[in-house]
Amino acid sequence: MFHRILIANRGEIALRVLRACRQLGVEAVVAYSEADRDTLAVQLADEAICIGPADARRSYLSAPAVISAALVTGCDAIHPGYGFLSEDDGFAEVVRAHDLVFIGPPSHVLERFASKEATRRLLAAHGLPTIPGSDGMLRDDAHAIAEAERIGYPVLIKPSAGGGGKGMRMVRSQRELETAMKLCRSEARAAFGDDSLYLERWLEDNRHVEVQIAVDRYGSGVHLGERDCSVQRRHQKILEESPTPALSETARAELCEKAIRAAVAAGYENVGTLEFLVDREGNFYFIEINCRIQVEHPITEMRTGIDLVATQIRIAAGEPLGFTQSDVRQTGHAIELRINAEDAENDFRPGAGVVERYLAPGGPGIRMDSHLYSGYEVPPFYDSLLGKLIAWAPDRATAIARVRSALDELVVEGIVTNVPIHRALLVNDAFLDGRMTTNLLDRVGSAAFLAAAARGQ
Amino acid sequence: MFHRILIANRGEIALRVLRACRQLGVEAVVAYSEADRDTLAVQLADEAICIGPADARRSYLSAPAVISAALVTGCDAIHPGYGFLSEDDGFAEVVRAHDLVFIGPPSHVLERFASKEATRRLLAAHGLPTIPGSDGMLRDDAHAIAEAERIGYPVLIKPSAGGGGKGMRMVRSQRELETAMKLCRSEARAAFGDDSLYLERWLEDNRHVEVQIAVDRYGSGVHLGERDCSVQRRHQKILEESPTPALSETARAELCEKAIRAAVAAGYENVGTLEFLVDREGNFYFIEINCRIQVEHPITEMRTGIDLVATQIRIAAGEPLGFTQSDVRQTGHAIELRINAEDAENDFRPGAGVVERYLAPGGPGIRMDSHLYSGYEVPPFYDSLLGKLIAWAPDRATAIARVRSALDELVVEGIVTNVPIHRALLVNDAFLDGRMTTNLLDRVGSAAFLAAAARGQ
Amino acid sequence: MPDPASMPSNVLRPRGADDAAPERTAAERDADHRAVERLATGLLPALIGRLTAGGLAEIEVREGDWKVRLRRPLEAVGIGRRVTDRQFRLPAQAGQAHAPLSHPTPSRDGARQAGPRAADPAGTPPATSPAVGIFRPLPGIAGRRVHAGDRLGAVDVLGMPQEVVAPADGIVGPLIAEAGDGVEYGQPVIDMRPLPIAGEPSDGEVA
Amino acid sequence: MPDPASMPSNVLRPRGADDAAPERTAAERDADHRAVERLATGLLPALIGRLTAGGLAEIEVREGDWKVRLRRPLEAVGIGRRVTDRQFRLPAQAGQAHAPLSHPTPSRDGARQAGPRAADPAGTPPATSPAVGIFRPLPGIAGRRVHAGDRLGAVDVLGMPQEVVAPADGIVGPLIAEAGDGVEYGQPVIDMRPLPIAGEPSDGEVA
Repeated sequence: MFHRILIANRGEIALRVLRACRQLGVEAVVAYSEADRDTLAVQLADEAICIGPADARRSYLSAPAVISAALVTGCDAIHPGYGFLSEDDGFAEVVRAHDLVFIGPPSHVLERFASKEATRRLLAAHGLPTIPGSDGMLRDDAHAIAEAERIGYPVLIKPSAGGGGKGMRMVRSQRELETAMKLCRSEARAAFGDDSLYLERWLEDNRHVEVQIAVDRYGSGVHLGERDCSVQRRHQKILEESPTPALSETARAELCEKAIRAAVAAGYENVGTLEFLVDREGNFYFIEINCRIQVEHPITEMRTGIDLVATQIRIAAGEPLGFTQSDVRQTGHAIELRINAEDAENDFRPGAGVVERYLAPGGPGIRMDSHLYSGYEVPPFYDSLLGKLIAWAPDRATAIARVRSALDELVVEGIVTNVPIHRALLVNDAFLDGRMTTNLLDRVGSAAFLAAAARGQ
Repeated sequence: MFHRILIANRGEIALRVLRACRQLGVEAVVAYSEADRDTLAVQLADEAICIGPADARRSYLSAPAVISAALVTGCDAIHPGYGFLSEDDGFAEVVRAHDLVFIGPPSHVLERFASKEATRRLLAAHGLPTIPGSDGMLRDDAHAIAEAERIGYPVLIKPSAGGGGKGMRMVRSQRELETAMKLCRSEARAAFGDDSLYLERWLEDNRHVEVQIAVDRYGSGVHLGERDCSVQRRHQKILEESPTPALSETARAELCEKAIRAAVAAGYENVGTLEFLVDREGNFYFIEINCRIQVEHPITEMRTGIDLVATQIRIAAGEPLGFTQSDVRQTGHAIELRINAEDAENDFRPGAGVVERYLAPGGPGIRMDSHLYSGYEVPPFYDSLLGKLIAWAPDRATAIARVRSALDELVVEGIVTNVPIHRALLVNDAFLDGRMTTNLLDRVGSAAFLAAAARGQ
Repeated sequence: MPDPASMPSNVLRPRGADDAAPERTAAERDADHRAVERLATGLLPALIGRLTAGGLAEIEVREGDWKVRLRRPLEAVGIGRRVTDRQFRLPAQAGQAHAPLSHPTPSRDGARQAGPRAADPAGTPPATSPAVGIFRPLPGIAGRRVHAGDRLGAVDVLGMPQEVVAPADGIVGPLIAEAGDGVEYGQPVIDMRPLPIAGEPSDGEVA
Repeated sequence: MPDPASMPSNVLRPRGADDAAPERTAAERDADHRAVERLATGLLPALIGRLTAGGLAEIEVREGDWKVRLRRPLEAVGIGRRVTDRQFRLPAQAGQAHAPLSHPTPSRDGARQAGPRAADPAGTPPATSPAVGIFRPLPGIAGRRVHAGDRLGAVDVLGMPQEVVAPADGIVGPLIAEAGDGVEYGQPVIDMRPLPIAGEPSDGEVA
């Protein structure tokens, strides 16, 4: 095991990693930017070191600053948290070159999974279904029609180059396809100077379901169940739960088993997450792998009793996993609400300022992961996550009741938060019935969503 | 289920009951004394009603005030918490007479278990071992010698009348017995005017182990495992853990099964706790039953995932338990530290005053049940419990590491707490080895205990 | 303008006066005095300008070891949002409708001398409920001239009447609670008005 | 006495000036102005008396919607007990060795104009570390007369030297950090002394 770990992150995850270090009996040094001098992790750390100004490019994103801080403070490993340098294979390699351990997948593993496209092909080769698409680029209309027929309507026409929706169309029939092909080609040519197109199956009302895995250096891997992150606003997750209400127990088991088998076969190492889209029929399609600890990891911890951050550190230290799939027991239901400093009633504009009063909720099954305290000043330079309110209960209905009650207890004064959207969610029929899809909140519109909840109450 | 529950208690347990009400979808009215106007439960309640002055005899202990408050606020049930009126069969009966439900055992059950002596005989008749003693009063020296032989030395000579240690002697041999009998008779005669004596086996270095049970109105009962409460200071529990390190898994199972069988047979109803002394050889002896929710209930909740307060309310509402013994799963290890407003370095003098700053610890497996907040004024009129720091982990060593780390995070400023004694405990060899007995802390002396920990660190 | 010397109930948290505080020397007191005076004479005018210019909620200035902070309640400024709809009460907040917690002064006879409005120096304190129960005022009590301790009604606690008495000599004002209302301990139930001042007819027993 | 108008870095948390705050009328501003003036002229003298008499840590007075609070840091008064041995730092506490968080002013060239001691109006700010790494001062630098921006040494970051420069014209004082020490970003590493005042020999370039 390591003697001293540098935590190269901030906010709630810095505190989370610090807690894992404490439990493992490892000293924790917190690397912080000038804007984070007063944060809780800095105050609780065995040592704290300022690595640069508020600008993340010169502090949390600066590989030299982070590595130099680890050397100056005598650390033997670096925990990157999430975001920032956490999935940067170049950084992981430089860390290794300085005889330090990067807590996460080794650089060659990060490199292998760095390209989404290559990762999809790699994991498809190891048995994971991906979103069906045309066999390469569309040669002509006849080829397009044949491929669309094979994939099944509706299909999405996508340009090979670029992005941003240009040259992209969803079509529901051969007639629509024939019309759209011309438009898409000209749009793509105009926008990217390249009019090659391909097809992908259009997933209507999909859900985002992800599988948590842990694989040690010796190729022993387990899955720790899945998480449903379908409640999103503009592709940002705001509420996660486990198990997913979208799949039967059998389907969940199949998904998780396929995921861990493919990941181990593809040579993944350490803690990671495989993300899937699930369509209305319950088919799942692999989209990408996250080679880091995720924001929503606590709901998995609540259901399995396994400390994922400690596991991550132990694996990086070369320890064997120490348990097998049959040792992993998942019980009950867990929900996480992301509490953000943003104004749900004003287009989720992010906020900053002094938290005049903070009081965390408590009681059975409640966990609040947050770096807030009364008097803490939220700096305006980073993401808006203030903390995560997590509830566990034997069943989903009780978990919802608990998290709702806990939300009523939460006090964050002086700063605008997204609590209203959570209140609205927790009385929303689509959510209560487990029918949330990734596009629902944006389709309805947050304002309409909040208003509907206000009327319904 | 009830519509509205009056919570007739204060501090952390009022908040705990409030949380259970919320989860069950029941409205909660908090009855408070003038000194508790600013407490967290009052602020979070659906309604709060002042029932009298700070003096508990005129508020929390006043049956008319509590019942009148329930009637005035339209409640249909009363939760008494622990202490105060929680085990008062007379109160439970008056509650019933006003067409309200007492949340706890019905008055006739409370009455049946009101006398400790009668309860011991009753539960002994249903198979629970009690501390072996002489067959009635000692007729003469010959009778005493014969009985002592049968019980086994060392034995305790006890006077039939009175208490306070007068006329009481522990003897280790027949010679000591013969000498002590005369002294005890004359002491007892002098003190109580009654020189009848009896014998009881002397339990050296005993441990306090208790079994949590829940029995519904229809006679279905389960045990929820045991708790070890051997860490005591002057008969006050200060740290509890589960499972007990004193017994093997087989012995624990036997203890718990005997306890629930006897309690059901004796007609117990609702949530309750059977207390035992366990001697060095692992023999256990029933001493009493607590007909209420206990301070240390959260460690059982952490290990079983069962909400004991919600269960208590459901049983009182006439619901069947809804699960059987085989549904109850106990996992991992849980520890609770009682955080008291008392000065460990000054003979545990209780304190009061304003909590200038409060910050609860958090992270995986951590639960802090406390009514504190920054700025809260702890009134001087009641017990010194500020909150309970509870940690769960897959094993005892990790639970100890977690609770120690959480203790480092806890901030209670402006008021002196017993945190130093907990710090000392958590590095003490007897505790770490699971060898704490109920007399250990007093025998060593708290001051010496604190000093030893300071030297050892 | 209120006289500062007569405002004890508005001065909150005079902490540090407990016996744990070290003795202070005359020199230290002098230094403090000078620091605070600088704040008062030098900084306050500047602060006033700043605060009134921008509709600010709060401003804080430091001078050596001292801080001065001026603030308006958040609601008055319209900023600061709360997570819950509920009012989160600060402990022992000035102007709150109850007696200070540190000095509960219930009298033994079931009435309270220091009722919730006792802090209001202008009026006579109202009669308060001696218990939690159902309020039963004496019929036609309003308007009567009474002495401290006179019975004005009762609060019914499970059938046992607890007397509501006049907290002081005065004239019984209008009922605050209605007959038959559920009332809590210490709740003002009957308003009281002062006796007519000297020169008006008196029953001779009023001092 | 410091000029209030020139103390922006000491005035913290001027909140409410964001565009969410409603427009305020002249009448509202006037009412605020009057309230604050009452505080300044009426209450402050009384407060000074109270505070200096008893060694108090904090005192607060309300006037209408306004509150004024005077407080000293707890450490200075010697009350308040903590559960942990660690020092729990208040955010942006006066006298703490760092620049105010709300106004981080690192300059692009790797040095910082507003170093940790920049707030001390009496002295010249020390030279600070531009990065986290190993401190390498120029040999024999102490005692030299330098201009703002002159190189005084470097901080070695994984083999890449980052310049430590003089924050202002002055004379290089003693080293605060030792050669070879690990230093953090913004840490004062070399003391600076002011140039001799007028009348003493000057190199003619100092304004």
